[in-house]
This record gives sequence, structure tokens and C-alpha cells, in this order.
Amino acid sequence: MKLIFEQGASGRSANAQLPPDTNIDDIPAHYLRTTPPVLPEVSEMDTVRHYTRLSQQNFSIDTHFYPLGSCTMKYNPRACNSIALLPGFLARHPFAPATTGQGYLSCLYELQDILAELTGMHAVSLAPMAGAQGEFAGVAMIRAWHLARGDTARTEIIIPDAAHGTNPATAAMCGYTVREIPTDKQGNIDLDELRRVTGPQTAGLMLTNPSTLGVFEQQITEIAAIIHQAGGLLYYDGANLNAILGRIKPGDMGFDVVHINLHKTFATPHGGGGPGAGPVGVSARLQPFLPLPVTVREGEHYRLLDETDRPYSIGRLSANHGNGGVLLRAWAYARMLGEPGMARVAQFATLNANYLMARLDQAGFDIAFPQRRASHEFIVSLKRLKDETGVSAMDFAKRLLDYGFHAPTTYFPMLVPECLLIEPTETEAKTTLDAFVAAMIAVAQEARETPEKVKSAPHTLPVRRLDDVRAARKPDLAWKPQI
Amino acid sequence: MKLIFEQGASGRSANAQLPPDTNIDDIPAHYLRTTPPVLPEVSEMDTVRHYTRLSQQNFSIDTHFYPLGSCTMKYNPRACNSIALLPGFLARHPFAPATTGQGYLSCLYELQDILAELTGMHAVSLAPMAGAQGEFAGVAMIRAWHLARGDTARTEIIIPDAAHGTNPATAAMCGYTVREIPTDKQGNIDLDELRRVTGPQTAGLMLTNPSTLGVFEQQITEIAAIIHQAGGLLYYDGANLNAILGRIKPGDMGFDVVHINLHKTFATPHGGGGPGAGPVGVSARLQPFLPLPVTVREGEHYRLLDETDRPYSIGRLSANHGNGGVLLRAWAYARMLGEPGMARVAQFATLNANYLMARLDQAGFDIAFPQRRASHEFIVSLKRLKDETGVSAMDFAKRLLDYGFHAPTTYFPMLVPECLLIEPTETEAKTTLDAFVAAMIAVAQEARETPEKVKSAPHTLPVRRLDDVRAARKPDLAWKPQI
Amino acid sequence: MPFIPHTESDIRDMLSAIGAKQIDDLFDEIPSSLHARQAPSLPPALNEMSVIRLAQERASRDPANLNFIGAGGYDHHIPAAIWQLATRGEFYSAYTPYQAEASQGSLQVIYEYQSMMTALTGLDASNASLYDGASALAEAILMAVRAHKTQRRILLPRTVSPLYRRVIATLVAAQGIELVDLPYDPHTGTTVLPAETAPFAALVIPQPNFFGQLEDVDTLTDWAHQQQAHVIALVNPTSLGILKPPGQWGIAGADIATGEGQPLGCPLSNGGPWFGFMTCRQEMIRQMPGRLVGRTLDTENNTGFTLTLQAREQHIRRAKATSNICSNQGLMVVAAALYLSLMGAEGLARVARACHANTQQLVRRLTAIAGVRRVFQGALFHEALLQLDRPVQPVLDALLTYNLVGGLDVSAHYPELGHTLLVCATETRTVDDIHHYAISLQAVLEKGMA
Amino acid sequence: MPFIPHTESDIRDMLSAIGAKQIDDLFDEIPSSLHARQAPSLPPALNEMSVIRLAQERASRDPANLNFIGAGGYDHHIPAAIWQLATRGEFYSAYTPYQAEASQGSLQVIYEYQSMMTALTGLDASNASLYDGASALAEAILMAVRAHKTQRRILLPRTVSPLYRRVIATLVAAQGIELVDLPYDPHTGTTVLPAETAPFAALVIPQPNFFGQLEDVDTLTDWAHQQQAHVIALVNPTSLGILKPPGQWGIAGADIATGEGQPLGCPLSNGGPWFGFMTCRQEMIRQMPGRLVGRTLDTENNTGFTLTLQAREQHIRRAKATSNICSNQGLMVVAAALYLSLMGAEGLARVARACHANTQQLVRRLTAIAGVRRVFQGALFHEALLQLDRPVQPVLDALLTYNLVGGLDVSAHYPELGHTLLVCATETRTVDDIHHYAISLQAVLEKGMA
Ligand SMILES: Cc1ncc(COP(=O)(O)O)c(C=O)c1O
Ligand SMILES: Cc1ncc(COP(=O)(O)O)c(C=O)c1O
Repeated sequence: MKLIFEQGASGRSANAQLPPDTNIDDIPAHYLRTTPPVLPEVSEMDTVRHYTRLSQQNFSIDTHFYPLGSCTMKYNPRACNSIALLPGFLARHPFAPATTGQGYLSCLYELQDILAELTGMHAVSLAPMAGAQGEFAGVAMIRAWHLARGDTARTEIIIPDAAHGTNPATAAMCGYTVREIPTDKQGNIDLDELRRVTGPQTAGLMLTNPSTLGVFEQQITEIAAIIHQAGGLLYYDGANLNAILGRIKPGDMGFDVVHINLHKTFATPHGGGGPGAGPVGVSARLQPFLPLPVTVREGEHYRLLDETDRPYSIGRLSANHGNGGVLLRAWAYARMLGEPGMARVAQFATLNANYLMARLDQAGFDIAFPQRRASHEFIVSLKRLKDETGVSAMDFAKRLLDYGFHAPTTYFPMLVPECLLIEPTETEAKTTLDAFVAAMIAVAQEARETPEKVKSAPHTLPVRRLDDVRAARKPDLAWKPQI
Repeated sequence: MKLIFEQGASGRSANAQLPPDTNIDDIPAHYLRTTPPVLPEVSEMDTVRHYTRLSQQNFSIDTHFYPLGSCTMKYNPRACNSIALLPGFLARHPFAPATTGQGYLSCLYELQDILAELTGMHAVSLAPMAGAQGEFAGVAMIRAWHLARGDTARTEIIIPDAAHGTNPATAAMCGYTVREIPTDKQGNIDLDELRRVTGPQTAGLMLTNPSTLGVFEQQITEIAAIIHQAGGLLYYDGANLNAILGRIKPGDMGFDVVHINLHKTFATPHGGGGPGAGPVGVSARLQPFLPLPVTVREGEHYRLLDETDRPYSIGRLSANHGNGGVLLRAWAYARMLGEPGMARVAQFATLNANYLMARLDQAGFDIAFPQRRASHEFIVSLKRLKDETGVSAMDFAKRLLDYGFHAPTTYFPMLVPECLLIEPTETEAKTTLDAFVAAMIAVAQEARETPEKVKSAPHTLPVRRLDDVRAARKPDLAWKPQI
Repeated sequence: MPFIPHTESDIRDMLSAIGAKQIDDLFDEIPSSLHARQAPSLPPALNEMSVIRLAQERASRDPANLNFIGAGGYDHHIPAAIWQLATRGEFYSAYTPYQAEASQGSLQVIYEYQSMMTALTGLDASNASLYDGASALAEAILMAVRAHKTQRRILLPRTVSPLYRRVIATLVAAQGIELVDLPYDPHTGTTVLPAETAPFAALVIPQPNFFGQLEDVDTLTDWAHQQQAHVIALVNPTSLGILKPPGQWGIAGADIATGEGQPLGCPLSNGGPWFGFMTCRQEMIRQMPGRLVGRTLDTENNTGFTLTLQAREQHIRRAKATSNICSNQGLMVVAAALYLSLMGAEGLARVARACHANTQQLVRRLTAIAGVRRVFQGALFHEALLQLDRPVQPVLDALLTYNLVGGLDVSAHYPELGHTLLVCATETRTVDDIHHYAISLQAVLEKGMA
Repeated sequence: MPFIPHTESDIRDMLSAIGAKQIDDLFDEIPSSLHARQAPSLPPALNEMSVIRLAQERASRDPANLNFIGAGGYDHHIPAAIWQLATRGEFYSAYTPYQAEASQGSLQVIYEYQSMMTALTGLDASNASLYDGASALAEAILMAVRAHKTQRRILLPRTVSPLYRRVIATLVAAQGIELVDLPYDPHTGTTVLPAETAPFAALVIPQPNFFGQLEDVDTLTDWAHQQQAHVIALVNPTSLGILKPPGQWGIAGADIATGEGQPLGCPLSNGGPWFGFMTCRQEMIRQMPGRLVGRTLDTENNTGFTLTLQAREQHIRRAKATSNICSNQGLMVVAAALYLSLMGAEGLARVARACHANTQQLVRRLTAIAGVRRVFQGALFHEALLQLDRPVQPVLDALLTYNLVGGLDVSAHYPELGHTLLVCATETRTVDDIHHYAISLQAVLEKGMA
């Protein structure tokens, strides 16, 4: 579609949006711009029409099955959106006095409690604005804890090779060196290797459990013991909490810090990339270090704690409260699910994943860990198919789009060659899973019979296969007017 | 797409919507149904996904140019929607005391005033829920007026042959016989014929001006004189008010009753068929007969008039206030346009129509009234093309869809063979009109070169040409479960 | 120029293509006498920011009271998904699906809606909506008269909403139709059949009736059919989650069912937009007013949907059409289809049962107060008529100060019943709400208000 | 089971396909010791109706005061179209466009957004958003340090928001970066250059600064460049409607521009979700944190859009990535693209001018009151620092009873300036609003409050 810039005409505007013009003679000219920025010059209807039509070019949960592994693309209840957009919540300035935000703060307070309860943690801060920032907060607290005890020798964070890229990147941002440890054939951590790399230099371990391989790390108690005995702390990457929600608490596994991806487990929208929210929970000993603000109740009154209340805090991650509107959506979701609903999430997410895995296994696909239960996701490797037909996981994924399914996550985790990481989530019905299995079988058959068709997919979308190499070689990152 | 009924599974539900179950033992069994109705059994996500995808199968103003003549498909400002959905307006019961609806009633009161001012009428009632109901109210008032004066001899309503079908249908609903009068070559009414049919049996005349032929009836003052001299009244079908808004008042033309289509001239959404609103305005002598309710201001207080206040009213058209939410949208639109904005609507709607007419004329299309100015719409006749190529107006219209344009109105008014009634409205930019001209030219060329392609259009929509005859011969109006 | 995209150069180019000097020239066919008149005097233009602020100020003047009025419009929960989807531009800004191939979205929704309404009412065909419940009943009466051919008398119980009866009087006034009131039993508040049996075209049967009472629909239906008359069922769609559908009333079932669709996802919104629904038996389809969507095939034998049986409508049949209706309440039908999909049969039944239980509880609580009694015996759905020992309106005014809209004063409509108050508690009213009403009413009455 | 579509028979069939007896069996690999622990104790489930009612009650506790706080979040008009479109399911419920061909909607929006931000800031490339303005500034600092290679010192004026400075301290703490405060001139409230010229990686220049004052950006930029350091512009996007864009500061222009995107269509919403923006010069693109969308061609040479230069990112580069950021604030970018399309250059300039004029008027009105004075001289944008003759917080508390949130008490952050109040009046504040503030403040001060 034409760019919005290419649709306008000089002097056109969405006139009803313009405030009356006013004088700014008092600002000296050298502060001012001499030419206006080149922005679209379009009418309100042009804008509405353009972005409405653009939106139709997206796959999304509201239109398609979206089994993107590690991302928990579940249904985003529309009630949560209505609630976050209530005028009372929407209009308040974050720095307005707490007395004017008691309704909002009461929701935050409840959400903290709910998350603490579900993770088995002592206290929660809602400040982090996504999973990666939750990781940052978590590792920064680990660091603060060691330093507060005068333990300056700890320079390493241990991370399994299957971990999400945010884990090592976060460790680096927190000034740590990353020690990567391998995964064994069963998808578990290699304990011997873990023992080998753990020592007085170990600040902690970052772990996702169930892991990004779609299996539950069974030796978790031993792992926790190894790290704790060495004086390190355990960080839980909660991206996969959906798999065990309401059933198993990270705190019970021995974790000291946890982050939760609300945009995954708590069904807040992914918004085409964000905003998310990544609250962190901690055990009692880490509570003083929690990022600010934290909401407390004092009698009937709610307020936000600040640096005076929490002098040991790692500090602030945003100028305000984090992603408030996302937190409200998660609160609403949590209240709708309630006690029995939480455990059901884990049950049905797991049921769906294991069903899909069983069906694909029966259909002849190579399951990465066939001898294991799937958690809420699992991996298919297309290595054999690629060897036989030349059709790669990427080709396969693109062809699935033609069948009306968003592709699973491809090429992650990197351990498994030509992998598809498939996460159906609990909100999809069996009918949809069956249709997906049928599409997988159909594409596999095409790969054998007419591989070119798969390699040149997609065929039915607004564009054909895009040239990524060209995009990276000559980056065209912004439209500029032709002069 | 599969029907929503075909997507469910027995026992599935959108569980978060269900209230807790309760006991109704006290209702005797013979009042109760014995089997549940066959409704969809789907999850909330199924529902959201289904209706989101269905919506994408529509052309609409928000996605396409929609030059549907006589329908004034202009941009529906999104602010009007936000305003109508404000909680204070949305939650109020129509029978709650007027003291709880002062904000709402103040908007209605202002809207009445604005409409009266624009139409040159003495008073307005907002009760009618669409144009046709406005017509009903208007003709019923004409009838009430004659009867109130003891004049029971008037049994006929005069209507030009070019009129919209609602006009004769309304006259019939009001118990009148319709006298149709012909249109001359210039698109004006045949005055001699009008004089011939007018007499003591004439209750009134219904007229759209500019007419549905896209031209302004120039003899309107003479027409009014003829009818008034015969003791009849003049009804103005305001469907085309957009063409003269803020410039010419129907009251000044001599009309006694006017209806306004808010979903046309006042940009309230057409909603896939409705709801609209068809307020009626009247001259002073008809005020007592206005349909109820009518909003009045008494000091600082607004209230609705009822039968006690207006014993001569023709009565009520709905159990409540008419389409309140539509009225609020029109109020917001009117307030955003204000005084200069109203006349601009007429100017630019007329400019667009005349420009499009000139361009199509130059491109060789047959304009129905080439010697006349277009009002806000005009007619192209494809009779010659059909004779030469076999491609009908319907075929042509269907092919335009493939080019991404909603088709103009086809086969109305019936006077002009193979006609397209084209109304661009003021909210479309020249670029869009130019693109439409290009598409018209392209289709005309296809009609000559590859007529089958046009006759079998559309080719790119979710369905190919639908079989209307089959639909009418074996009506399948409702899905029934297969047993 | 709000909402007008023309630039100066566009205007110049367009005028030159037309061969006109200025826009005003395009109006040169309009007699100059008409131009000369006084320009309209209107408030100045407000930008969006200002009009929204103004509207917010006004909307905030209309307080969110706890509402216990029903009387034709009901305070139901509306699932959040409904209006987030119904206001999508593709539904919101489309018009009547005249170009079927470019309107499969709207058309399929209507077809699904028609299917849902026939399922709910137990009849064969549904139209695509009428304006509202009252006008739909008027259309049903006109339809019954057309179908009956020989009679133009309609039996209209006094247990039908007084406002509906006014609307009908307005809408059928000019067509020589005689509306005959039927009285109600003072004990049960349900319709009493007349002794006389002069021929008539149709009997209207409200279920539940305006008092909230359940009519003996089987007996009434069979009686009317014995008199060779049609039966028009005036029904509340929520109630059809649990009550016997019109298609199963008596031996043969009602012939037409109609009513107000608002409970199916439309906000109260000061009374509109709501919508009227109408279903009927197969034999009567060609007498149906309004639009109909049919399922058909395209040239490649794929299923699709289109407007059908248009020969009934005004744009074809003109003065002989089944009705003058053209625009209907399309968007409300989208809401209703969404509502019924989200609720399903189980949800609708639960809503109906919860409404009933809440109203029962409300009646129990209120009639425990001295000076308050229920007027009628017998089964009710989700409304009840109460009698007070004093004029109702001052009591309602006093309840407003407790943030309560306490029901509708219907004394003027039924003076023979004394000081009467019609109350309703839907599924949205909580135990606390009902308690709040009870103690507030008690306080008001004890204070000797009014 | 809210949001779970499984029927009993689905469950049975699925378990049998898996070969499991019950769902619990699927958890049998999890050590039993972990199962044995205490189940979480949570509030009971509420249906949608109840949770919405609860939320409405809570939201209505948070009064809609007239707000005069800015300090990083601004009360602008948000065109109604924005959130009606941004919450369309296709934008709202999609994720990062990993499958480009199935995500052209999101991708083109981001590309357009990137183009708009480069136009606004006068730089070459924009990323697809960061979390918020404060964390974006931290990322800019890290980026400048990476780009500079030899130095890790950052000059950070005290005229940068104190809250931003705290966030930066948190986010860069572990990377051996030295943050050096720069003082401000007590008369003009603008940054004073240090006498010393020890080498540093970058100078941060806020424009307007936290006090609302305009910095002498040309001089500061040229000075930093002379020191071989980078310039990080911290800018308010609304102000760029009228102020000189960072790309044109001084001789060579700033190297990185960043800031809070909230003014471009995000509601205040208690502080989030908002978003951080970042643009930079061409040479620095490969140091950019966050996602980038590029325009490319498909196999049939049609234009399309895709994520690009991903080798910078954590999912490829892992510990060596330019940042750990993964999810960003995507939906806010949709809002910003809509906002900038609707406003255009003219609209944005008008908003900026109206904010300026309103704030000027506010300052005039308030400083006419005894005991209120403006702290600094010189040009301001849309905020001003006022000094009161008494502690600020009690005055603000008193103003609340006039329905006013009267600004931010910044005394604790700048004790050297006495009792200081930061105020802001955007284009949404009317003459009446400002008048209301002035007379209320006068009343409060006269009553001798505090
Ligand atoms: C396993 C894992 N950890 C961490 C993250 C980072 O979360 P976010 O994108 O919210 O920063 C992700 C995101 O996909 C993830 O899958
Ligand atoms: C000329 C004319 N008159 C009357 C009407 C009827 O208006 P409504 O559809 O609002 O009932 C129309 C509708 O298209 C029309 O075009």
C-alpha cells in the first residue's frame, strides 16, 4: 500500500484536529525551526482509511491461530481493554497526589498480591515494562544483594544455552559475564557441567522452567541447591509461567527472583510488539532491593513507596509507574480467572500442547523431545524434511501463512536445527488444533511433492516472500521526500 | 466463511459472560420452553475472531470510496462516536426523570434549533428514526392539519416519478392515493401536468430538491404556489439536503414540512443499513402536530413535551426518544462544523460532483442531464455501452468493485436506463476522484475489449457474482441444524 | 475546513476542469430569490478537542444512578467485545448491502442474526430489523391485516405497554384499522378474553406483559386461531431464554413474533438506537416488512449471502410495498448477533433466570415494607407492579437523592389501580443494590415523604 | 471455564490421542515435591459483568481534576480516531512482526512512524520504540558510550528531569559509566558548561529542559563536538513542531535524539503505557538499540516491509547485543503514527504554539498573585517553575478541593530554589481553566493556608 506520506497534498489537513493558532513572538528565532517537518498532509478520513486498511494486512489473535512459541499468544479479553480505558483511569497524571488515584492504586495493590501468591514470592514490584526489564530488575537485585553484603567477587551469571537472548543480554547490561551451560539430550541442564562452572564467582543462575525447549527441568531442586550452596541466587524467567500457573510456584522450586510476562501469562495484548509488563517478585531477603515504585496499603489508603521508604532499592526503571494500562488489564484478567481459573490455564495450555504434539508425532513429524511431556509448548524439527526436500523451517513457516495460520516460532531455541517452537495456548479449541495439524500435514506433503511451491511461499498474502538480505544491505529505514 | 453456528461445539461457551445460575422453580412449567434455542456454542475468542474476519469482508467508507448516489456516504467523524458512547449518555434509561438527563436533553435542544435554522423551519421534532419515518411523520402532519380544519376531501398526494420509493410507500401508509407526475427532459417537473392533477383532492406534494436526478428543481417557487393555491401542503424529502446545506433553506422554497436524514447530511454512520435518524421540521402552523417527544427549555431546565403539552400531536413514533445515540452524533457533527462549515458542505459536495461529472463527460460517458449543473450527485447512463457491448450497469458496477471502489447506486432513479447515480460527497479528495475516473475509463474499455471479464465480475472479492434469482426462488433465510 | 480535504490547488484544478470560475457558479441554476434569504445563524465551529470537552461536561451532568426501571428497556450487562467490534469501521461506516459481493460481512451477520431470531422465537423467518419494538408491533399489525385480507380489527390487550399502544395508534391511524382494547383480570394482571366474538384480524399477546406478568399464551393463541385470526406474539428476547417460544404457543403456535431487541446488547442510551425484531411463519414471508437476507451460491458454487425477496420493498413496489421502511437498525443487529453468540442458549437462560430471581427478591424486600404491596398474583418474569399507599412520583423524587431511579410511575396509565410503581431488577443488580433500594425506600416512606 | 473452549468430549478425545488418563497426568514429570506445596490463595473468579462493575466503581473513585502538571507527561487532546483504530484487533492482538508477510500492517505503520520521527528530529534513522523517555535516555547514553569507544563519562545537566536522572542511574549503574552533573544558571535556569574539559563520551542536552526553559542548544552542541563527544538531544516531540530539530543544532547537529513519546497520542493513564523514541545519524544505526523496520522488495519486486539489522539484537547477538530490549511499546507507535498523520506539521505547530501561549498566560495570571513569582528569566516552552512564599505541598492539597491538580512540587529536588512549583498548561486548558486556577490559588494563599 502507498505510504501515508504519498497520499497527501500540500495544505491538506485533518482540520477538526487543529487548535486555533496563537502567537509565539516571545520565543527568540534561534530556538525555532525554519522549515516545518515533512509529515503527512492528509485528511482525517484519509488517515482512518489508511490505517484501517493497513490493519487488515496483519495476522493477529483476533483473526488467526497464532502458535508462536515462547510468546503465549492467547486471547486478550476485550473486557480488560474496556476497563483500562475507563475515563477515571485514563485521565490521571502519574504525579497527581495519591489521594486522586485510590481506585487505580487499589488495583495495583491487588495485582501485586496475586502475583506474589502465584509465584510463591514474598513481594512484588510492578515497575518493569516488559520481560527484559523484569530480567534487568531481577539481576540488578541479585547484584545489589551481593554488594550489600560486601561480596564483590561475584562476576558471573550462569545461563543455559537454550535460554532466550534477553537473558545473556540482561546479564551483560548488569555488568556480568555470562557462563553458558549445555543442555542434555532430555532437554535438562547438564548437572556436572553446572557444578563445574559454579563457584564463588557465581552471582546467580537465570533459568526458564519449563524451558524454552518445552520441557520441565526436573532437577530444579538439585540445581537450586548447587547455586545456593555456592552463594548464588536463582533467577526465574517467567516467560513460560503459563505452563504451570496456579499449580507450581517458582518460589517452591527455590527461585529467589521471578519475573512474570503479563503480556503472555496474563493475556494483556501484544500490541504488534508491545507494550507488555514484566513485574518482578522476590523472596523476603531481596525485598529491600525491589525497583520503585511499589504500592502499599496503609489502613484504607494506598500509596507508592519511594526512595525514602526503600533506600536500598535498585531504583527506578521508568519515570512513572511502569505500564499502568497494561497492569490494569492484567488485574482485570486475574480477577476474572480467580483461584480455579489460574490452574486451569496451566492444565489446558498443557493439554493443548501435548495433544498437538501427539497428533504431529503420529503424523510423522520429528518431535525434538519425543520421550518427554510437552509443557505448554514443544518443538518440531524439520531437519529431516530439509535434508530430503530442501524445504527449510522458514519455507515451511511461510507456507503455513497461506493456510491461514500464523507460523510457530522458527529457529529458536537455536539448539534444535530447523525447529518450529509451537505454543497453542489454552484459549484455542480442539477444532482449531485439528485444522492446524491438517495444514502441517498438507505442507509436509507439498514439500515432498512440489517443494518449489513451499520454497516460494507465501502466495496469498499482500506481499510475496520479502528480501531480508536486501533490507539489511541497503537499509531503507525512513521515507524521505523526493526533491 | 463458515457460519458461527458451524464453528461451535456442544457445551462450549463464552464462560466469562455467564451470570451464576439461579432457581426459577416458582414459574409453572407450562410457561417454560422445553428445549433450549439452537444458538451458537462458541468461546469468546471464536466470536471475536469470527466477527472480526467477517467485518473485513465489507466495503465501507473507512476502507473504500463509496459513491452511492442518494445515500451521502461521507466520512463519519470518530469523535461523534466517542461522544455518543460517553458513560453518562450511554447508561441513562429513557424513562428516568428529566433531572437526570439534563446534559443529554441540552444536546437535543440545540440540535433541534440547528436543524430548524438550517431548514428554515419553525420547529423540529427529533423523534423519527430514519428518513422514511420522517416522511411518515410529515405526511401524517399534513393529514392531521387538513382534518383539524375539517377538510376531509383531500385524498391524494402528488409525487414526481423520480421520487424515492419511500415517498409513495409513505403516502400509502398515511392512507393517501399517490398521483405520480412526470419529469421533463431537463429533469424538472412537468408544470402543466402538475396543474392538471392539483385540486381540492390534493393533500400535498412530496418533493426532493435537488431531486434524485441530481439537479435542482428550478420552478420550485411556482410549484409551491400551485400546491398552496389549491390548499395543499409541500413536503420536502431532505435526503439531498447535503447539496444545499447552509446555503438554501427548504423553508424559503415554500416547503411546509421537511425531514432531514442525519445519517446522510449529518454524517452519522450508516451502520451497514442503520440506525439513522429522520428529524422533521415544520412551519409554525404545523407545530402543534409535531410527533412527540419534543425537547423544550424552561429557564435552565430541559424537559420532553408529552401529550398533555401537545394534545394535537400526531403522536409517538417510538416508545422512547427515537435514536438518541444517533442524535448525539449529529449534534457533535453540527457543533464541529458550525456556521461556516455547513455551507462548505454544500459547496464541496457540489464541486466534487460537478468535477466528476465533467471528467466523465470528457471521458465519453453519457451524462443524463449534460446541460444541467450537477447538484451533489449526477447520473451516468450506460445504455449506449450496453447496446454496444452487452455490458449492463450491473456488470459495470460489479467490475468497479474489483478496482477497489464501491459501486454507485444502480437502476435508480428508474427513469434513466442503465443508470449509475454517483454521489462523491464533500469528504473525498480530488486524488480519489481522479482514481475513480481512471477506473471508470478502464472498465469501459474492458467492456469493449473483453466484455466477458466485466460480465463475470467481480473477480477479486470473497465471492464471485451471486445468484439473486436462486436466492429469491428458494429463500434460505435461516440456518437450521441438520438433524 | 473540517472534514473537507480540498487544497487551494485542488479547487483551482477542479473548477478549471468544470469550466467554472468559482464554486458559487455551480449554484447558478438555483433561483436567485432563494439565495437572497437570510443565512442560517448557527453556533461557531468547535474543533474536536472542544466539542469533546463540551460533551464530557454535559455527559457528566447526567448522573449514573442505580436504575430499577424496565418498562421496555432493560439494564443488562453488555459484553465488552460487542461494541469494540460493532464500531469497527467496516461495520460502522458501510451501508445497506446493495452490492452483495462487497458486503459479505454485513450480509452474513444478518443471516446469522436471522437464524438466531428464528431459533429464539421458534418461527421460520426473520427480517433484518425494524426501528424499535413499538413500531415493529405496528408493522406486525399491518402485516397481519394484509395477510388476513378480510378483517381490519385488532385485539390489543391493555397489558401491552401503554407507550406501545400510543405508537401503534399513530402508525396505523390512517389505514382504517380498528384497535380494540382487551381488559385484564384485576387479580392476575393478565388478559381477559372478550365474551363477544366479532371477527378480527389478529390478537396481540404480550409475554411477559407490561406488568411483568406471564400471560396464558396457549389458551389465548388457540382462542384466536379458533376465531380465524392471527396471533402476534409481543415478546422479550431475554425471556425467550427460558419461556416457551411463540412458535410453540398453543396448538399451532403464534403467526408473527415481534418485540424490542434492545436487551440483546444495546445500551439504554436514553432510549435509542435500539431495534425491533420480527419473525413469522413460512407462509407469511412475502408479507414481511423490512429487509431479508438469503443464502445463495455464486457462479463458482460457493456459498454467499444477498438481500432477497426485495419485491416486497418500497424501492421496487413503491406505494404497494409491505412498508415504507428503508434504513433500519443494521448496526444493532451486529450487536445482537454478537450478544447471542457470546451468551449462547445457556447464557441467555442464565440471564433470564437471574433477572427473574433478582426481581423476585426485590419484590420480597420491597413488599416487606409497610405501605408497599404487589398488585397482582401469579407468575412474573422480571418486572412487577407494586402499589404504594401514596402518590408515587414524590417517592421516586426522594429516592433520587439515594442515587436510585426507583422504577416507573404508571399510575396515570392505570388509574384504576391506584398509586402504582413498575419495578425491574435485571441480572446486573446485586444483592447490595437491592438492599440499598429496600432500606432507602423504607427511609423515604418512614420520613413520611410526600 | 473463562476463556477455555474445551468441551467434555474435546478433553476426552484429546487425552485419548495423547494416551493419558487425565490432564493431571501431563504434569507427571514435575517432581512431586513441587506439587505438594500450598496452592495459591486467590480471590474467587468474577464474571465480566462483575469485574467491570468493580472497575467502574474504582475508576470513579479517581476524580477527573483539572490538571496542571506536566513534568514529562502532558495532557494533550487525543483525536478520537486514534484509539478507536489502535485497539482494532489486528493491531492490538498481533505480536512483533516476525513473519513479515503476515504483518505488513504493523510493519508499514512502524516504517511510517520511523519516517515521521526522523522528520521531526531532523536525523536519519529511528527505531521502533523503547519503553519510555527515561529508559530511552539511558539507552542513548549506553549507545553513545558504545559508539565513542574510549570514554565512559557522560555529562548530565541538572536541568534534566530528576526522575530521569534516577532511572539512568539505575539502568547504567553496572556498566562503569560515570555520570557527571552539570549545574544550571540561577537566572536563566539553563545549563552552564563546565570549566574543566576532561574527556567524556557524550553531553545530554534537554530541550526544553525540566524547568520548561529553552537551552542554548547550538552553543552546547558545538562545545561538545569540539570535545570529541557525542550530543544526545532529549526533546519533547510536541515542541519539535516549532523548535529547531536536533539534527540542526549547532554546526553539525546532535548525534542522537531521544525522549518521551507520550505527547503523541498516549493518554496520561497513570503514567503508562507511554513510549520512548530514539533517532540517530546514519553512521550510528548499528549501535541503535531496539527494533528497526526497513523497506525492501518481495520476489515480484513489490514494495514491502520487514524487521531488519537484527544482528544488533539480543535474539541474535545475545550477550553482545546493543540492548536487552525485546518487547517494546508497539501499540503506542500505532497511536503516534495516527497522531502525527492527523496533526501534520501545521497541527503539531499549532499545538505547540497553543501550549506555549497558554503557559505564558498561566504564568502571567499566577505571578500576578502576591507571593508567587517566576524563578527564571528567558524563553520557555510549555512549563514554568514558580516560587511560592511558603511550602508548596499544602497549597497543592488545598487546590485539590477546587478540583485542581495545580502542578508538581519540586522543592525536594532543587532545595536551593526554595518552595518551587512546576506548572504546565497545554492546548487543552482553556481561558476559563486558567482563570479558575488563578482565582483558586489566590483564595488559597489569602486564606493563609499552610
Ligand atoms: C523465554 C523468554 N524470556 C524473556 C523474554 C523477554 O520478554 P519481553 O519481550 O517481554 O521483554 C521472552 C520474550 O519473548 C521470552 O520468550
Ligand atoms: C431520496 C430519498 N428519500 C428518502 C430516503 C429514505 O431514508 P431512510 O433510508 O433513512 O428511511 C432515501 C434513502 O436512501 C432517499 O435516498
